[in-house]
Amino acid sequence: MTHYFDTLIIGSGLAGLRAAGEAVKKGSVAVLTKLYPTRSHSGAAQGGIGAALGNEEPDSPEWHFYDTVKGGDFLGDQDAIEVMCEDAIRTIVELEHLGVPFSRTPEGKIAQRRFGGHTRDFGAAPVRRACYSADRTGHAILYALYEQCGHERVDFFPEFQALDIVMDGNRCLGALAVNIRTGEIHAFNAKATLVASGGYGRVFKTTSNAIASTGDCLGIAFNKGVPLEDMEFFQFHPTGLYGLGILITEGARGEGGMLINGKGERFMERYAPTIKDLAPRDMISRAIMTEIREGRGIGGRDYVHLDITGVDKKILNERLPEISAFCKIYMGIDPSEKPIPVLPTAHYAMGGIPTDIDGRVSRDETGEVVKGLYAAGECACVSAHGANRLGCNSLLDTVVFGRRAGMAMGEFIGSVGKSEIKRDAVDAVKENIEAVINSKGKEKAGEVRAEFQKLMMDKCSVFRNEKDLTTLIQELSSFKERLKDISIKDKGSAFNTELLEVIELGHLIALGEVIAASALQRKESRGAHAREDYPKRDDENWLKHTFAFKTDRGVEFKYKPVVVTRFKPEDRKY
Amino acid sequence: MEQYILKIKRFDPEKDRKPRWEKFRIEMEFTDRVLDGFIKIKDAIDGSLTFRRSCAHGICGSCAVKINGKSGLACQTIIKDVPPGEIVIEPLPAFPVIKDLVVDIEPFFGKNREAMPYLINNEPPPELERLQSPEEQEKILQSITCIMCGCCASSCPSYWADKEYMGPSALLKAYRFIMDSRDRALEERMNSIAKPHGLWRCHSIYNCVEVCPKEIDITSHIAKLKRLAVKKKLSGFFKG
Amino acid sequence: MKGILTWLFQRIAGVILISGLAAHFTVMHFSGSGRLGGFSAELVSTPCFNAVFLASAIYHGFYGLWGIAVEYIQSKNLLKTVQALLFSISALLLTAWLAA
Amino acid sequence: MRHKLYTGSFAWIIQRVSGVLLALFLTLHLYFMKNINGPLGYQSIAGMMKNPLIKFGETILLMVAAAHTLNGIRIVLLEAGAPTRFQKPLFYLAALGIVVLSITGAYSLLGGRI
Repeated sequence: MTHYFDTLIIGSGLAGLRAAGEAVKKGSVAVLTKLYPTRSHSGAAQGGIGAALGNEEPDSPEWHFYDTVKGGDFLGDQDAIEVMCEDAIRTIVELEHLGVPFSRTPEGKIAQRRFGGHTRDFGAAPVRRACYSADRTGHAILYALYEQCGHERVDFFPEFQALDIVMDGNRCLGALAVNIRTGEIHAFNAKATLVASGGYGRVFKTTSNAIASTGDCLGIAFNKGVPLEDMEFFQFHPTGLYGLGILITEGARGEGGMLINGKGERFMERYAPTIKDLAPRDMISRAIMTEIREGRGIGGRDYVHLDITGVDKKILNERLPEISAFCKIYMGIDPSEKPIPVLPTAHYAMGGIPTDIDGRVSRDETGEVVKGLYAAGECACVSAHGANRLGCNSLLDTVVFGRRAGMAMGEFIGSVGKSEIKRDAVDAVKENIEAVINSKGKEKAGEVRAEFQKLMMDKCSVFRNEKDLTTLIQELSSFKERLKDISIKDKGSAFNTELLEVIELGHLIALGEVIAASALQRKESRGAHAREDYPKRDDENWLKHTFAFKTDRGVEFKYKPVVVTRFKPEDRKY
Repeated sequence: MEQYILKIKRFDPEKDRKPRWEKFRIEMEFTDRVLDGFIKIKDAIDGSLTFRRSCAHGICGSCAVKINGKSGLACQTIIKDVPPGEIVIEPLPAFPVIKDLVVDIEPFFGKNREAMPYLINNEPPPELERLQSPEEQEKILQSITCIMCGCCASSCPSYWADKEYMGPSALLKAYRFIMDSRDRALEERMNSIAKPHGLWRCHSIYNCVEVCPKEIDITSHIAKLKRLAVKKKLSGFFKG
Repeated sequence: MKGILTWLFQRIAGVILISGLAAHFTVMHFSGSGRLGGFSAELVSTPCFNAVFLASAIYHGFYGLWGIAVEYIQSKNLLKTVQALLFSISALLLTAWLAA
Repeated sequence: MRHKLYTGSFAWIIQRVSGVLLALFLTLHLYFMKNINGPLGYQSIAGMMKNPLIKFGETILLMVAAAHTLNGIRIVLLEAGAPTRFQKPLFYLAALGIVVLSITGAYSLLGGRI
């Protein structure tokens, strides 16, 4: 089936929905999602969305700007960060007017709480900046945006999985997607296409990400010659539920929780004396791993405790009900009485499809744009987060840059004619599917995936070194072979999730390779990228963005300078 | 590791004329989720087993199925909480089955849209946020946690019988906006729910409350709407 | 807004029936003297009591059946027919009794 | 496998079934009472009432009416704002009431007087 729309949006998380709400003012909009819009992993965001409203104590967008730059270890592009932090207040007010049920102060204003790395007076002390709706902030915003979109006549295509982004030279024509329910391939012609497909935490074994977070569109774009920026930077959230990786929000520490090692010490006092347990995530994750490596895990084992027993029960019930429920359901622990066992969990990709501040996708390191292709949200890299994202900045990123991309697309569609996807693009996708269905190989997708994820976790997570990364890259090439050798049992066309999982696995392995190669070439430690063999940050050689390109010779790199406007790189101490 | 038997009701629209039962023997940890069982089966035994899943920790609402006769999230049902023996898994009742455990959830979403699920306030917005006291927010606090998994509707006898009944989640959605102090569309919303296939088909059976994975007290929210409707009607009478 | 008053009357009729039935049963069946507590045979047989009691019973019963019909009958035409039938029977019963 | 039967749905089934039975009885009752002077005649009806089978039927009727009434009160209370945590206790209370009423009623109808 063939569709024609002015704007096509792949992904229905916060970025996609916010863009849809904007683009629909200028033309027809289709939103594709491989789940249902309300099932997006944006809904799992717990802690908050950052904005210097100053509702609880004095705050300023400038401090927010500084914190974000410093939190990102000075790799973030400061023009983008400034846009994000300056626009934050307007964004929150707009969301509130759309109906987001933010938690309130006694005067009825939006309540705010402390979050990692957010400080007043340029690092003096933690500040209350995260606006929240208990510990379901993402869920609250996702529903408000979805419901408004439904109201605005955006056309939703739930359970449509994108299989290809169609390019004609330097112009994007739209995308091909499979209607999961029937197996039919649909061609979506669009003047402007937004990739808002979210993260790819599933490259790692332990992750807070959804099973659906497989980075399909990044894999597709990379195949189409679009570079991927800063892929070595993958954030590990310090407090994932031990064994499961389920996120325990930073808000738990914002409300007074603290991390405790096997000796009963509040060890963050040693690593970040000023803001302790509210240090940025990369630092805390490294601190936890260091404690465990040096034998100070709980009982000498591989986890530490997040202790929120000191937090008032009333506050737990009001502001952290969801995580209390997780702990009870999955660990059998009442967090008001017992500490929670936690371990860093793969959480957020700072890297992704390079874009400018209006979501236009860059074709190369010079900033040349791909006509009609846009990206926003976790899959994009505007580089507002640099080498490490601060908590509660991701929701802000999605809404701010989602809106900007929506506006840019609204303008762009007036300047171009209808696109027409050619028949052979559809045939190529069908051939790929046939190849998977007809494969007589002996590998099972589940086994390959599990081994791949474990390998990535072992060799390329919180700490990295040359030896591990080199082995990893070698082993990954064998995974590409094994991928071709996977056969599936389900040969049908209706709801063939087995087939789609193989396709997703292909993207995951491709992304794993880019992550590993990017990590190997960056010979310094910055933000979430910690090299044991290069433990220092090296601004002289590495204050630049990595652009990974797919070539016949494998992944190759080019570099783009970091935009530094206001804050010169300085030592990152808390 | 313990052996468990998952007895799953399967249906392949391209092969089967009617659903069939299949038993899978798998090793599971005491602390595993039922969803982990599905994934184990799909990865190691039968890749064609089809089910929805995404977040795996009870926030996305994808994996609702009937487990031992009770609608619930597969990712939030821990093996140790299920009585020992066979675990019987079926697709959610009340929805047409597409394949295996996947049901057509589209009508369910459609019914939610009947309740006009978006904030309506045409007054000029203030420069900053609209104020809302914590007490005012308290009223909607439970209702905003709904994840639209469909467990409530699928276990409601009224919903089973009446194909046009809006169902518990749509009524809860209406409640969420009616009780929001910022909303200004009480009249329209009341019209959208106070109708033969709306509010009055709730008979306070409480099945929705029994199964709601978010532990929302749905029935009492609906009862509040009934009382509000009566109050509004009667006050309308007395005003003329 | 539809169905608010009919729904409310169902509850009110129910409550009337409870007290009415209590009187009916106690006086007619349980009390040999035709008097028990505050109820008396005279009260129970006044035309007003009878009319309210009868109307409530018929309303409560037939509204209940009407509701069941709404839930279980999928066909719009059949539903209309059944509802018309229920309405006619209840109207017939009520008029026949009130006329006497 | 059918859906698990919770207290609430059990109560609802009782309410439905008893409601239909009562509506049926009401219609027949009103019809026969109206035609009491007709072909059947008062005497034959009065005679019929002494039949033990009819006595038994009346006892059943009493039980059905008691069930419908007491559970009806429960529903009215809950819809009027009684908290959800009372829904099961209220049902147990109603069930107790049904049993008590049935026993006393049966004793009075089948045996002597209270």
